[in-house]
Parts: sequence; structure tokens; C-alpha cells
Amino acid sequence: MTTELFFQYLFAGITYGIMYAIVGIGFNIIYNTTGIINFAQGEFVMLGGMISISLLQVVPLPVAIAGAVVITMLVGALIEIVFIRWLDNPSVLRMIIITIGLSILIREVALHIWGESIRSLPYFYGNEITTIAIGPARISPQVLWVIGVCGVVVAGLSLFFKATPLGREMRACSANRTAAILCGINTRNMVTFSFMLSAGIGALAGCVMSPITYTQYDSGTALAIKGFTVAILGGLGNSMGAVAAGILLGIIEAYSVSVVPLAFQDAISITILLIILFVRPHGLFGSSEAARLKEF
Amino acid sequence: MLELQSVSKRFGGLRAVDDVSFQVREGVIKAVIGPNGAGKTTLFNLIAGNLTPTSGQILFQGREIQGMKPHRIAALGMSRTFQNINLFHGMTALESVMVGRHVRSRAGFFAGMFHLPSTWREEREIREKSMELLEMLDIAEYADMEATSLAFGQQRAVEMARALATEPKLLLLDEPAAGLNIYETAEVARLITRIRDMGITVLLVEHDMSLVMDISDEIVVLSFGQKIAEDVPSAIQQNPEVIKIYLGEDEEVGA
Amino acid sequence: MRRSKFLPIAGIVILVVLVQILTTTTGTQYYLTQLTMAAYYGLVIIGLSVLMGYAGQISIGHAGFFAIGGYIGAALTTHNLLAMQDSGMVQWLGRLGVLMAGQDLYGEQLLVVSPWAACIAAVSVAALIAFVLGIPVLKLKGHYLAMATLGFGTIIYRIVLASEYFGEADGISEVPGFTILPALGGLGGLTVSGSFDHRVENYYIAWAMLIIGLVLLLNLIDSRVGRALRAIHGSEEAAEAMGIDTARFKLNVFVLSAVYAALAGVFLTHYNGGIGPSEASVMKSVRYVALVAVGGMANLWGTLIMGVVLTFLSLRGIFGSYDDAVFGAILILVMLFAPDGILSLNLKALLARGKRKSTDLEGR
Amino acid sequence: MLKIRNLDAGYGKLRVLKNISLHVDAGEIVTMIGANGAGKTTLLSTIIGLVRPMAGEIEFRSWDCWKLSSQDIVAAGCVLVPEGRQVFATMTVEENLILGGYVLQKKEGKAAVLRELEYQYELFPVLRERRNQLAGTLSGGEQQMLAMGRALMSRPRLVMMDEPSTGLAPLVVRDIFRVIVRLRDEGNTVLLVEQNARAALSIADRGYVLETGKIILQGPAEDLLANRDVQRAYLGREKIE
Amino acid sequence: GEIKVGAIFAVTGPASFLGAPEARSAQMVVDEINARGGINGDKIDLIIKDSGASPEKAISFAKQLIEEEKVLAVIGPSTSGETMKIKMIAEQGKTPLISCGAAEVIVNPVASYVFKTPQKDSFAVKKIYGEMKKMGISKIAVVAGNTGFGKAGKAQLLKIAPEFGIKVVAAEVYDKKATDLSALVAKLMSNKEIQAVVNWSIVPAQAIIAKNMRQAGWDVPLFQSHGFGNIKYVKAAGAAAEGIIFPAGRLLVAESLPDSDPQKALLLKYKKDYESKYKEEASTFGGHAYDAMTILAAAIEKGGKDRARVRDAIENLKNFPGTGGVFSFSPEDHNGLGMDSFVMLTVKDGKFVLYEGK
Ligand SMILES: Nc1ncnc2c1ncn2[C@@H]1O[C@H](COP(=O)(O)OP(=O)(O)OP(=O)(O)O)[C@@H](O)[C@H]1O
Ligand SMILES: Nc1ncnc2c1ncn2[C@@H]1O[C@H](COP(=O)(O)OP(=O)(O)OP(=O)(O)O)[C@@H](O)[C@H]1O
Ligand SMILES: CC(C)C[C@H](N)C(=O)O
Ligand SMILES: [Mg+2]
Ligand SMILES: [Mg+2]
Repeated sequence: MTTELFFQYLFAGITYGIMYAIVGIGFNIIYNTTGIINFAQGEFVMLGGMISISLLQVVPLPVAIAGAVVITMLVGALIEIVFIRWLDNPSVLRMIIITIGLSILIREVALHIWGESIRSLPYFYGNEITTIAIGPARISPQVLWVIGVCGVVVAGLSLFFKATPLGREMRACSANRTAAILCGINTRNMVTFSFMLSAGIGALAGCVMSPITYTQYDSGTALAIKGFTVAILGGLGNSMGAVAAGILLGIIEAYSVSVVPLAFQDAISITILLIILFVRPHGLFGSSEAARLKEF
Repeated sequence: MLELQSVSKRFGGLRAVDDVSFQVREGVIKAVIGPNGAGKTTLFNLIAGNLTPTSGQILFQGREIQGMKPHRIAALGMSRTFQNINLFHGMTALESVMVGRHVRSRAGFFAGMFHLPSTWREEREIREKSMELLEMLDIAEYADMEATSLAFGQQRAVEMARALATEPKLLLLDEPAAGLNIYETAEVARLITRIRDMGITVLLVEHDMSLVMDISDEIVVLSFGQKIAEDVPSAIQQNPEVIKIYLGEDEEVGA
Repeated sequence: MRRSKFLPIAGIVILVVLVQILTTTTGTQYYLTQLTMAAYYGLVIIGLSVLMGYAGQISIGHAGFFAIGGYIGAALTTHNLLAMQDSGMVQWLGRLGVLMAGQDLYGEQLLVVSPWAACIAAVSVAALIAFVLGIPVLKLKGHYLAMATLGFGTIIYRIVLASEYFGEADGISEVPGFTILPALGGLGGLTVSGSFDHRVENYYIAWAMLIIGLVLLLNLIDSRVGRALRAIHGSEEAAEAMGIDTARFKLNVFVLSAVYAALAGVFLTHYNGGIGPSEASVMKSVRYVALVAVGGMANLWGTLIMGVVLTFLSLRGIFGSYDDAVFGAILILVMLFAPDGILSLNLKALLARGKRKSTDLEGR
Repeated sequence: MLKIRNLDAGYGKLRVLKNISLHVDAGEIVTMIGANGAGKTTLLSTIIGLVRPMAGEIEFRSWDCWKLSSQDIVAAGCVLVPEGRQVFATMTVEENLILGGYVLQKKEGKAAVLRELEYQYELFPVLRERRNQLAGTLSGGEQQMLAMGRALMSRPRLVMMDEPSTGLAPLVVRDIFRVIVRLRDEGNTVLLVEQNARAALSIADRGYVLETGKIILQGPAEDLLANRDVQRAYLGREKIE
Repeated sequence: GEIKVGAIFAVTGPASFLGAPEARSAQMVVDEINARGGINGDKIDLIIKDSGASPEKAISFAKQLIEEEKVLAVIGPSTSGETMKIKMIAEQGKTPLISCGAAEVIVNPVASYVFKTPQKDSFAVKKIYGEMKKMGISKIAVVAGNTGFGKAGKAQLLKIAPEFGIKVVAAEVYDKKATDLSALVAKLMSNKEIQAVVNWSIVPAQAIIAKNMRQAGWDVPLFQSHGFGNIKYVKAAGAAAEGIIFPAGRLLVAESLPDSDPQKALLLKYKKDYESKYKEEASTFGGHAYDAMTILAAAIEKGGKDRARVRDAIENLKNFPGTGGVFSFSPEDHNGLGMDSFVMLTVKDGKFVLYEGK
């Protein structure tokens, strides 16, 4: 393999990986407060893209993106308030099924609002064929946007969950809801907040990715599956882990193209991931100790 | 019956169990006591197969069992209760105890799916036997209640019945009297003696000295993972080291 | 105890017969088509219910097992071996008696594996894969298990979508009927096929399979094994301490449910005359899981009823383009108001809603 | 401090508590004794708002607890050391404690929490040693101490303890009771549920006896200690020994 | 009276970008016919079933339409896979089926009741290869989406290449939901032999591959299939779409056709009607359903309300202008379109224009 090719694959892999990671991070946020996986996370990404594209018709790009993020956050809050908040003591599986139902509903609503056709935001810088040479490889500047946004988000979140009181309180909610209540924490608000946060991050991801991947009413599902995979592989709840796992998956995918037909790419990469998971049953960065203490 | 030969378990740098050796003779009640965090539960987990020792051997009826899966050890005739109650969510008290009959019955997938006549008698037996145990432990009236919604003490009793249902040769009890008042504790004490008299060897961990001193034949004292004493109760009560680190200076044992 | 189990079974048998008589006398037998298909999907769902509801092991990959059954059954019975007639392998198969000569619909000569042999092969492969996969996968828990099974489903989906042998995106079409019993003397045989004149017989084949499958599972969960499975669900650590070989029981039930799915796949494929990659898709697996949940997880009757009814309605297309939306809405509503499944609704929800169990201190 | 009148509570249709009336005054240790399943835990859960009452009144510092959510009750200064510990298993010991100071932090800021943390470490030195360990891997007794430390972190006015001595070594039990007395001496109020009735009554000011959801006896602790019925039912240790 | 016509389209689900415009176009034709007073005085009742692109639903619906609704004929389904599943059902139920699927296996071997409207892939392939030959290209890479359309196209590309002396040095299939193909592009680009790329696909990824090729700075000619015939993809690919060459029906360049063209009037009408009714740009996909419905209507006019006679009428339809070309069916040819149904187009300044060669 030539160095040029090597780098070209590498950058392709990083591009995929970062996109998966940023969706995976969204999963982690809600997981960290509720202990559940919100399968509607992919739909937040889709909504972000769609709403910003619609807003772009009337306002400039940065405003459109900000608007989309805010609106999606409100949608996230609304979902939590209407469907999750008042449940007394929901089991993990019950919540999961509810979020699956939500993801289907949001998708169908989007289909009726925006139709089945694909849309996209314009490239933030340059256009479809603008490239930047990095070493021997060439990449679209939009990729740098994605990487940048993801980096900021991850750094921010890690800090948030590790070091801020609010982050700690959110984690407490998932560790033991009853105990959190006994500490005087308003667990319900925490959950609402986590839905808003992950909706916002999902929407932001949807905006920066849109020029590269396009947005369609059902584009959330595939992303959600990859994001989920990455969140698990990185060790649930661990944002850094999600990024590392995302990039790992992206790179495996990219390099796998060089040895097997593209059509088998997913089969190969997921096989590798499964093998990793069998060796490290709690993900690359998950603590087996913590996992043993968890219920689901 | 049970023999530990310099068993150690480390968690990272922490020596939770450190070179502990002792024997449990058949037909006795042996107690393990020691300060909180001394490694008693860890020791139980090692014996029952939930943890693998870092080093050392554990012999059960002359057979090395360290590293064996818990279910194999259970099948060999060892049963246990848990310090933090560990009942089956979603099963009634009776059903939970019936699960305890697992190792004493045989019906497999095939027999179960085709509901072979051979399973009929077995099932009836399981049910009767389990009911008997519930009665013995005075919780028959809760037979059809979900076990996890019972009060603390009742849950303890279900766990005990479940453990007995396996007809163990050796029974490990981790704090069987925790959360019980003295009457109930006395009840448990009587129960444990009865169990011993049925021919079941008992190894127990307990902080309630009224119970431990009354019924146990021998006591092992652990501290910081190490065995610091092993003797009959009266001797342990006098042991200055044990008094200093565990029992306290007060004359009146167990407040 | 026993009577309460078999009364509903008798009820459902009578219902099945009644429906057939009613549709035949009113000339509306076409309802049987979707009822037949729904019954096969019902088989997948009750198998999954035992795995998920009783043993507590989630699988978002069961469409994979269905597809393994369906695709292998279809591929073996459609791929013409005539060209390879002289190869040792084919000759050997011929001597084993598993090959079948015939003609396709356009009159071309065919030499294919007989459906019986294909069925056995397909189900065995599914069982074997479940076994090999189950050993490492079932060590995982919760979300990790969900992801691993989802990954497995994706792999199967990718393989059928990428392999020419499995017809890539088009899947496999023109799968012949499956003659289960050849015609003997005056008695007509039994053939699984979608042709209009086999409809009633296929309706009975499908429902017989479903009901037999259900009875077997009902027996199972009511036995020592069933109790062990529920114990594993309740607390794996405690189950293990009671001498239950949790790994083996989980594996066995995983294989069992895979066999159910694969059998359904084989039969439905013969009935439909084909199979496509969408049968292996993740959405399909998710749908199965959701149907089990809506039916009440550890409630075979509930899952059976919800599975069959919702699949039937969807196959009838009565929700039109809102099919998915309605499904999503049903999921949400049932999980919000009747989390123990639709069958629990009339009892609990109507009597004392809002007074539901309060935060139990075990902390879920 | 706490007044309960004619309270009924339970789970679903099951009525566990029947017509309970009791009160706890500021600066007292009040203990509640009763057999297994009598409803002691249910009572504490109802006070803290985890179980909704079916009828009756609960008044805490002249607030009507009916209207308050659990977190408001906690914020008002009433905390519960729950049965079965309920630590944040996947978080470290120190994080557990800091979370216990949630209410305090809101009121008085971070410095107060840190001061309180030091204080708890002094009270329970094991916790300091284990500060970075995951709480779920602590030994049973260590978890019990953590649960107590966490509850005290909020500097509550009323501490409710559900069987705090469960699973503790005799020495530690004595320490815990000492802590409870010290809490009272520092001006706190304690509602103590204990199986160890003798020990509880000997440090308490007043006591209640709960049987199958009803209060059957109440009075000053000394009176209860001397009461024949109580002795027979809950204190009859000597006979066994 | 009333004539029941069944339609099975993937209105929602993964092939909705086909099924949705198809359903709209068919409905539009029916509305128009009914507004005119129907066919021979009978109004058409179009029963549209949404298969969501899943074969088992298509099977169920086909049986339902044929037996239960007793429709005169069925149009659709949208994809080849679904069509192949119900080919025999239509045949056995003796009900005409006019598919909108691309694969040639739908009509070859011929099933007497089964027809299709999209042009044959083989003609599109030949058009492309013809163009390549003119450009002196002999070593190419083939990439295709993993849909029925992509699969069928790839098969034809590989099969026909030797006839034109062209060598396919790389063939790859990507997922219909692919979001980025730069790794694939890198792999192909590293093969210096490749002189041109042919992409066969109907999914958004065909815009993505165009972008990724240009972003990688690779400027070999990119050929696309007739599946590119949707201005949305051109918009999506933006600057990267410039210069893409592909065969297509004349719908996309209707305005620039000479007035003598037999299709022109019809194309302009379809475009205008569709665009004014649904406020979105017409695509060739909708055109396939439009053709199916108008062909059926014409056949009903001749054959009346009898399934067999309608079938015969379709088979005997000659020189019937549609959006995909001028149809002339015969007992051997149930597609009825020739090579001339295609023209070569390219993209210039974000618009489709006739390709005039280099
Ligand atoms: N998985 C683990 N990782 C790290 N440390 C552990 C783990 N399990 C136990 N420990 C530590 O090992 C020591 C012994 O714990 P163990 O539970 O055996 O104590 P114990 O004697 O049963 O105490 P108690 O009487 O309080 O229940 C404790 O200090 C505990 O914190
Ligand atoms: N979540 C629940 N659902 C239904 N019933 C419950 C629930 N929790 C407790 N109960 C029932 O309420 C009654 C009182 O239980 P509670 O836990 O209050 O007793 P307790 O006095 O605390 O007993 P212990 O001393 O054993 O802790 C018991 O009979 C118990 O079975
Ligand atoms: C462009 C169309 C002719 C595609 C076709 N409907 C198919 O997917 O098979
Ligand atoms: Mg312990
Ligand atoms: Mg209690």
C-alpha cells in the first residue's frame, strides 16, 4: 500500500469514525442519567439536519444551525416530558421499547413533513469539490468541521460528567435513582435535561454532517445503529471511549475495503467488533467492575 | 468436609483474603467473624465459586473446588445465602424455593417440552418439598407473593428455604440474622441448630454475637483478610486481640 | 393447574377451525392467506418470548435466524445442480436421496435438493450457528448483549445482501412448494406452497405448527427448566448458586428459539415462494422484540396474540402508509399504559391506575 | 418537627399502615420498634415521599408533606438512611458523599460541602481509606457507613435511619449509636428504626411500638424499657442467653 | 361502472424515493382519466398498497388485490425483488402485472401476464459502452448500489463489456444507505488502469460517489445509469455533478427535444401536470408508473373489463408514446422499448442537457 493510499484510507476512516462517535456520545448522555439507551438518538440527528435545512430558507446558516439545535432540544425535552417523565418506575426494557416506538414515530412524522427526498445543507466552506491537502491525502474541509465539533463536544462532555456537580448528579440518577432522590436531587429534571443535551448534540451533529452524508427522513436509523455499536464498544457511558471506538470502527471499515469487497464491509467490521467484545465484554474502556454492579 | 489451604484473594493491591487456612469438620456449626471489610464475604465467594482465589486450595469433601463454576460446586452439595439479599425478581416465594430443588431433580428441555409422565411425579415432589420448607421457616402464608416484595426478614427466610431446598451437605450463611430483632434472631438460632441436627454442616458469618456465641461450635476470626484466631466460642470471647479489634471492651456482649 | 393450561389451547384450536369454516362458507377464504403468514411469524415471536421474557436474554438478531432458515431452504431448493451433475459432491448427494429432479415453470430441467433435506439442513445450520454464537454472546449482559445480537443480525443481513448465491438485493424467487406428505392412495398430500388451491391446507399446516410450538413452550416454561430460566432472569448469581448451569441453559434456550425462527423461515419461504433481504434486516429483528414486549414479555399467550394480530393487520395493509407509524404508536401506548403487555390491560390498568407500585427500593 | 396524623399508606391495594399518628420533636431521638413486616420501612418511605399516603396528614416543620416531592422534603432537611444501603454502586465513595451534600451545596456552596466531607471522614475513617473505590465493591458494613455518611452530608434537621446497625461489627454498632447520640447532642433530631430494641431504647428519648401497621404502644424510652409487654416481645434477650 | 386497478408501490420505507413519486404519478393519471369521465364510461378505482419495499408484504398484497379485490390489473411493484416474488402469483391468478422494476428477469423469461415499463438495463449499458468506445476508454471500474437496480445493472455491465472490447477491472457494491464512499474511491483510484467509472444506482449515494471522486481529485469520466434521472441528485452533488454522463429517457430534456419527437408533447404534459400538482420536480421514476398506468388505460379501452383481453391488448400495443420511450410490445417482448428509448445526457451548470460527445 502506498503512503498516499494509506493516508487516504486513514482519513476516510476517521471521517466515518467521528460521525459514529458523535452519535454514540448522544447515547451516552442519556445512558449516564437514566441507564437506558435512547434508540431515538438517530432521529435527533435527522431532525437537526432537516430543521436547519428548512430554516436556511429564511435565515443565514449559523442562525439556522443554532435554531435547529434549539428546536431539537425542545423536541427532546417535550418527548421526555410527555413520554418518560411521569412513569413511576420504568424497567430498562420498557424504556427501550418506548424509545424505539418514538424513533419510528418521529421518522414517520418527518416523512410527512419533509417527504422522502434527500436534502442537505451547503458546505460550510467551499463547495462539493473543494479539498484540502493534508500530507499526501486530500479531504473535504467539511470533515475538519465534523472533527472539530466532535472534539469540542467530547472534551466538553467528559469534563462535564467527570468534574462538574451537575454531571455527577446526572450520573447518580442512573446509578441508583432512589438514592438520588434521597439525596434531594430532582431526578426528573435531570432526565429532562439529559434528553435536551443529547438532542442538542445530536442535532448539531446532524447539521455538520448533513453536507457530507445528506439528510433523509430515515437517515437516523443507520446512524443510530452505528452509534449504538460504538457506544457499546467504547464502554457505555464513556464519551472518550465512544470516540476511540468510533475511530477504530471507522478505520477498520476503511481499511477493510482494501482487502474485501465493499459489500462485505459491514459484515467484516462487525465481526471484528464482536470478537473484541467477546474479549472485553464491557467494551474497550468500560470497567468490568462497574458493569457487574449494573442491572442492565 | 471443607478445608482451606492458604487461600488468598487480591483485588488490585488490596489483600481481601490473605493466606487463610482452616477446616470445617462435618456436622459442626462454624462461624466466621471479624470487623467490617475483613474479607468474610469474599471468603464465602471464594468457597462458593463466585470468585477464584489468587492462590491456595479449597477442598470440599476431599475434592479441589477452587476455580470451579458455582453451579458445579452447588451440585456437589454446597449451598449459600447472600449478604445482600439476592432473590429472583418476578418469582413467588414458593417458586423461588422450588428453584432450589434444581440440583435434586432431573427433567431437561426435552422432558419439559413434551411434559413426559416422568416429570409429573418429580414436579409434585418438588412442590411438596418446597412447601414443607416454607412451613418450616414459617413463611407458608407468603408462598404466592412475589418474593422481592416481602419485608426484609421474610426475604431472608425465603433465601434460607431456597438454600435448604438443595439438600446441601454444607450450608454457607452470610449474616442470616441481619435485620432481625432478638426474637427472630433466637428463632434463626434455633433453626440453624436444627439444620445442623439434620446433618448439614453450617458455616456462617454473623455480627450478632448472641447468635454466634450461642450456637457455633467453633469460630474463626478474620481481620484485614488474615486469620487471627480460631477456637471455641468461650475462648474467643476471652481473646484480648479479638476483643480489641472486634468485640469491644464492654463486658456485655452484643449490647 | 393443568386444566387452566389446556382450556385455552382447546379454545384456540376451535377458533382456528371456526375461522376456516366461516371464511369458506362466506367465500372469504382470502383472509386465510395473511392468517397463514401471520402464524409463521407468530412462531418466531413465541420462540423469542421464551428467550427474552423467561430467560431474560434479549436478542435483536432473530430475523437473522429466520433468514438463515428461509434463505438456506430457498437456495437449496432453487439452485439448479444440473450443471454440476457430474461432480462428486452432487453424485454423493444423489445417492443419499436428498436430490429431486423436476421442471421449472418455464419448462427447464432442474435438479435441486429436496425440500425435506433442505429444511433439515437449514434448521441444523441455524441451530449450529446459534450454538457457536451463543457460547461467547450469552456471556454478555444487557445492552452489550443487545448490541452483539444486533451485530449478528447485521452480519447475516450483509451476507445475504452481498452474496450472489442468495440473490443479493432481489433475494430468491420461484421457490417450489414443500411437499411434507406425499399424496397416498385416495388421500391428498400436504404441500406448503402459496398457490391458490393449497390455501386451506396451508392455513392448517401453519396453525398446527404454531399451536404445537406453543404447547411445547407452555410445557417447557411450566417445568423444572422453565423455572430455572426464570430464575436466571431474576438473578443469575443466585441461580448459579442454586446449581443451575446458567451458561448451558441460556445457550439451550437460545438455540431453541433460533430453531423456532429458522423453522418459521423455511416454511414461510416455501409458502411465499421466495424470500428477500428485508427479512433479515435489523428493523425486522426490532419488530420481533417489540412484539414480544407488547405482548407482555413473559406471557406466551400475550405475545402470541399481539404477534399474530399485529402482523395480520400489517400484512393486510389496513394502515396503508401509516403502518409503521401505527406500530410505533402501539408500542408507545402499550408500554406507557400496560407495561406488562396488552393482556394485563383490562385487569390492572382499568382498576387502579396511578396507584401502581411505587418506586421499589431495589431501584430498577 | 414532624407530626403525623391518622396516616394510611401501602402498595397498590395493599394497606400496610393503618391510622398511624406520631410526632417527633426537635432535639429528640425517637425510636420505632416492631417485628418484621410491621411496616417500619413503609412508614419512613411515606414520610420521605417515596410512597404516597392514602389518607392522613404528614407535617414536617409545618410544611405539608402531601404537597411536597421527595426532593423538596430532603431539601427541607429531612433525610433517610435507607434499608439495604442504596449506595451509588457504580460511583466512588467520595462521589457518593459529595452527592449526599447536594442540598447543602445548593444552600451554602461548595466550601461547606468540603468541610462536611472532612467531618464525615473523621466520623468514619474507613471511608477515607476507600475514598476512590467504587461503592458497590465495599463490604457490607462499609456500605452501611457510607450510606449514613452520605445522609449526614446534607446537615439535616431530621435524620431517619432504617436499621443502621444491620450487618455491622459489634464495635462499630457501638460507634454508630454513639454517633446518633452525638447528633442529638449537636441539636439534630433522629427518628430511629432498629431491630436492636434494647440499644435503641437505651439511647432514645421516646419510642413507639409498631405491630402489623398499627402503633400499639408509645411513651418515654425508659417506660418502654420497663414495660413487660415490650420486654417480652422485644427485649427478652436474657431468657435466650 | 367501476374498474378496479391495483397498485403496489414502496411509498414508504427504503425505496420510498421510487414508490412515492410512482404512487403520485399513477394517482394523477387516474384522477385525470376519471375527470374525463373514465374509460368507456367506467371510472377507475385505483387501490394503492404500500409495500414498504418488503417482499412479504408485496406477496400478501398481490394475493389480496387479485383474489379479494378482484382487480383487473396490477401496476407496480417499485422494485425488481418484489416483482420477482409476485411474478408467479400474477401468472397463476391470470392478472396483468405491469411492473416498475428494472431487472430484465422480470420479462425474460416471459411470463404471459407480466410486463414492465422501465427501459432494459442492457440498452442503457450498450449506450454507455458505445459512448466509451468513442472516447477510447477500455478499462473501467463498475460500482453499484446494493438494490435490485444496482444488482441487475452490474450483471449487465459485466456481461456486455466483452462485446465492446471493454475490460471491467474492478467491480464493487456499496450499501444503499452509504453516507461516504471516500475509502472506496481511494481504493479505485489506486488502480491506475482505470479510465472511467460507471456507477449504477438509484440511491443518494450516487451523488456521494461523485463528490468523493472529485474531492479526492480524481477526474476520470464518471458515467451513471438512468437511475441518475432525478434532478434532486444533481442538486445534491452540486458542483461535483458537472460532466457526469448517463443514458436516460427523454423526460429530463423534454424542452430541448425537437418538436417532431413523438414523445415531446406527452413529456411536457407529464412534467407540467406533475410539477404543478405536487410542487416537486418530476423524475423518471414517477414516469415509469405514469407509463404503466397509461398503457393499462389504453389496453382497457381496447380490451374492456376482462383480464385476459386486457393482457392481449397490452401485448398488441404498438408505437405507444410514454415517458420512458415509445412502447411496442410483442409476445416475446414484454418491455416494448428499444435502444432508442435512451439518449445520452450530461450535467451542465446544474441542469440536464443532451450529451454531444467531447
Ligand atoms: N470487587 C472488589 N474490588 C475491590 N475491593 C473489593 C471488592 N470486593 C470486596 N472488596 C474489598 O475487600 C474487603 C473485604 O470485603 P468483604 O465484603 O469480604 O468484607 P466482609 O468481611 O464481608 O465485611 P462485612 O462484615 O462488612 O460484610 C473490603 O475492604 C472491600 O472493600
Ligand atoms: N414494594 C412492595 N410491594 C408490595 N408490598 C410490599 C412492598 N414493600 C413492602 N411490602 C409489604 O408491606 C409489609 C410491610 O413491609 P415493611 O418493609 O414496611 O416492613 P418492616 O417493618 O420494615 O420489616 P423489616 O423489619 O423486615 O424491615 C410487608 O408485609 C411487605 O410484604
Ligand atoms: C429506476 C428504476 C427503473 C428502478 C427500479 N424500479 C428498480 O429498483 O428495480
Ligand atoms: Mg460481608
Ligand atoms: Mg424494613
